[in-house]
Amino acid sequence: MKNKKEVGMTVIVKTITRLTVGLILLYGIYIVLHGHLSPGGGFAGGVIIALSFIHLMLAFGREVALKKLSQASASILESLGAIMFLGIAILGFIGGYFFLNFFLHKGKPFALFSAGIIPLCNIAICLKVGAGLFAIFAALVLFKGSDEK
Amino acid sequence: MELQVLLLFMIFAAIAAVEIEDLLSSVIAVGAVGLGLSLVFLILKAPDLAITQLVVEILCLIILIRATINKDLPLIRDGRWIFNTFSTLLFVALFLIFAYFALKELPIFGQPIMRVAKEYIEKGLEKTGATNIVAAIILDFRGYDTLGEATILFTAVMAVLAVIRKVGRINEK
Amino acid sequence: MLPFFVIIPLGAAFLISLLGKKIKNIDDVLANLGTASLLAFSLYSIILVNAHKILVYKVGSWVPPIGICMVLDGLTSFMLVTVNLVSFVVTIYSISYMKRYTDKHRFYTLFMLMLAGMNGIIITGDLFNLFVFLEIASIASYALVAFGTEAEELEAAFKYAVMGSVASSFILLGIALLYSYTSTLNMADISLVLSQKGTGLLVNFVLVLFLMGFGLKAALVPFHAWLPDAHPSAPAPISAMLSGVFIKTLGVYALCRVLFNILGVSHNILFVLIMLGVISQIVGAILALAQQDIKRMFAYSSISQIGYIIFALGIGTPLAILGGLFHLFNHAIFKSLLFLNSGAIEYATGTRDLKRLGGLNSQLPITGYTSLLGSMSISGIPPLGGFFSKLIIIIAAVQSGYIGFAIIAILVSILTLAYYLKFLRFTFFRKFSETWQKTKEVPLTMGLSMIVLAVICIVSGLLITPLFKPFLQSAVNVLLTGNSYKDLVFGAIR
Amino acid sequence: MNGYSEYMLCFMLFCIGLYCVLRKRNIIKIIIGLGIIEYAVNLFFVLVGYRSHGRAPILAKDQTILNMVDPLPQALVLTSIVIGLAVTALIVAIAIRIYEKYGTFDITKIRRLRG
Repeated sequence: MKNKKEVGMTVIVKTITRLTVGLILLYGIYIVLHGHLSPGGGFAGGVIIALSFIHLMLAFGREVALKKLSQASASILESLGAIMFLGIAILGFIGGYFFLNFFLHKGKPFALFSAGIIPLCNIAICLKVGAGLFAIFAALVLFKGSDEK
Repeated sequence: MELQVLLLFMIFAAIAAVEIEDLLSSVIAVGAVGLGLSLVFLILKAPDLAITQLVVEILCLIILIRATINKDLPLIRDGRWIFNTFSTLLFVALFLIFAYFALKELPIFGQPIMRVAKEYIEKGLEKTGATNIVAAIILDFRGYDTLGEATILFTAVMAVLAVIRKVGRINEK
Repeated sequence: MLPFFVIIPLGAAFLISLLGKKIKNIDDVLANLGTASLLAFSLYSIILVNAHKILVYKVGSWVPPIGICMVLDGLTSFMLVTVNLVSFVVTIYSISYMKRYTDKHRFYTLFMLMLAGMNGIIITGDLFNLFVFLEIASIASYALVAFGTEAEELEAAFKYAVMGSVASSFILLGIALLYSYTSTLNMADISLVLSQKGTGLLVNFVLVLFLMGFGLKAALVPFHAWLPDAHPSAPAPISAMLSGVFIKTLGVYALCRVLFNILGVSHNILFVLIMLGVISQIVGAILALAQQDIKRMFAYSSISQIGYIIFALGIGTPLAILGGLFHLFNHAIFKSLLFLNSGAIEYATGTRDLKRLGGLNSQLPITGYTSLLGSMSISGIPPLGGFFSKLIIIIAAVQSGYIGFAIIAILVSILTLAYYLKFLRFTFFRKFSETWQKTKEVPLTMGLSMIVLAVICIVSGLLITPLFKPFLQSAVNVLLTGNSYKDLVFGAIR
Repeated sequence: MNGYSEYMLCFMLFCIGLYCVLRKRNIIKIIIGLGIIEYAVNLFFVLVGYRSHGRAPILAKDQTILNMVDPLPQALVLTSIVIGLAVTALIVAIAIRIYEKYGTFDITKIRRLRG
């Protein structure tokens, strides 16, 4: 940490981060997609995805992480997730009710593509949660960064 | 039995978190409470919650540590407001005694009434197609709540971004 | 059509946050369109209530104890009209006022989210759903209080956020206890189960928790410490929203719904409400008298007027409830008018200190005369609206035998007149001060919104005339029906 | 007390958090207290829905499960956890700004407002 040029943590941490960050991301996506079959769901998965980016930011410094997902695009993704979720809710009106699970065939139980709107909602929530929490964290860290200088 | 032990562990960790003077240790002690809670959720057969609690706990810890660390904080000692402490303790004690007698009227632990929940368990799969009943509830039966939940997170993001602005007002001149 | 009360503000909020930075002025347009359409919908809801008496909307077509339902009855539509009327005027006002702040689109986003939260609280028929929307509104308001990001504003927001979160925890704990006892979350269903099972100590405990929680949100006196800091710190439109409708929706409306329609009121609880109301009246009025900051004075005045409303509801006779709800409407109108006036004064002169102001009436005629009207209405000068509502409350108190409290209410009303006269004299009608010679009248939209509210102030006395009385009366009836609310809801489902 | 000890322990946790919020002077400690209150309320909700020897509310293939725990409180607590996270994030943001403006986390020194 003494060397100012070196951003982020030590080489060991960086190497391990490089190996694990993809796995964490994948695990988050898995949890989101299987939210209607097994424990987890959009929220937990979204937090895990956000954590993978936060992991990057902690290990490599904020520039690297923000290059992968900038704050502005996180903000846009978040709004998109929110609108998507609201849109799914409004689409229920085609069946006559707000928030109706409008798929007539709910699919086979235990299959990945089943349960009507539930997986779609999970994806929307995941987008929202992941992008939103990353935006919060980036805002807090960036604020602190500018504070120290 | 292990439930009581875990709960006692959480209580001790909470007391530690409240009373330790060093802020970093205090934050870590809260992390212990959160992890204990995650385990308790697992024992209480709530795997969804255990996962969520765990990841949220990690995130909370990171945020709190970012807020507290790197600041040369002077130790803040509580003043000797004896009257204040006494009245707070009195209030807490009264609250606990009142709660003790009120809780007697609840159904005993381990035997919930499950008036509405029966419907979810019996008809959940058939009506929604989801095998995870909790997912079926949060996204279908009570999806409107989850819309509110998602909105809360959105609100929090907007709120943090609004509060963190450097310049709030445009100067007149 | 009921879900639109939530869909419109939510959709507007999401769209504003998405497009606000890219397209100029789209935030003004979207926010004003949103609130205008909400006002239209809420006016239409009066007609619906007249025709059907009660409407239940099943979200996702799930029958209520299983799913969430929305309920439209007299009280709901009354609150919807109040909230959306004030919010519409406030958004018009914000067009010019918020130019002084950075990040206007974020302001509008949070504003619409707060509005969505309030509308959600009002129309929901589910206890946990009420909590969720209460949190949306609260979190948005914490951030809006700190919107100026100056030291005082942050401090006030922190205080407010901590106390608000504790209040929310109390409410959630109460909901958890009720859920364990009744095993359902639908308000009507809880009421049904409670009437079968009987009420004991547990229900009283829940009641205390709710009273603490909602009382904190309503800033009743033992729990009022956050309000005099938080309300003045916010930007003027937000102060108007917070004092005008926010504390009434989150505090008074939610408390009424829970106490009267779900848990059922007993004599003791009503007496507690009366005592809380009377103490709030006295403390708020006395503290307001000592203030030098305009907005702080108004904030303390809000505590005092909330005291009137709670006092009236605590008396519990039909006439008293009528007076209480009527005063709620009036207070929403004139308190938001006064806060908008204080914002206009601050906009024109840059200060809120009574000692430094003076003789502004010739410079700011619109602000001056509208605040004259607002002040006279709140102090109960006939023939303005505030006079009638206070008169009804006092008559009702005398009728039910609370003569001592009625005298206190009259005395507090005189105190109110005193501090509003102080405000008017120091700002507008004192000797002309040289400092403010160059001040200009505020922009058109700000003036327009103040005039609209002042006109409503004048005509709101008409609400108790036979022509408009059904509007108030249907709201009163909902509270009077008490526990048979459940029969109405279940009747509407079938 | 039999059968109610879990509830009482949970309420004690709630009271520790309450004591922390009411009594402590450090902003971070107050945030911690709020967190503990949040945990206690969530825990209480889940305790209320537990059924002795119950199973998790997830269906398995080729099995009919009769003794599931109450799934509704779990769904509600999921929402409540998110609310706790949102509130914590916002309050931490405000606290960081307060630190920047006043240079301290001690609330007795942050008293620019009267009353």
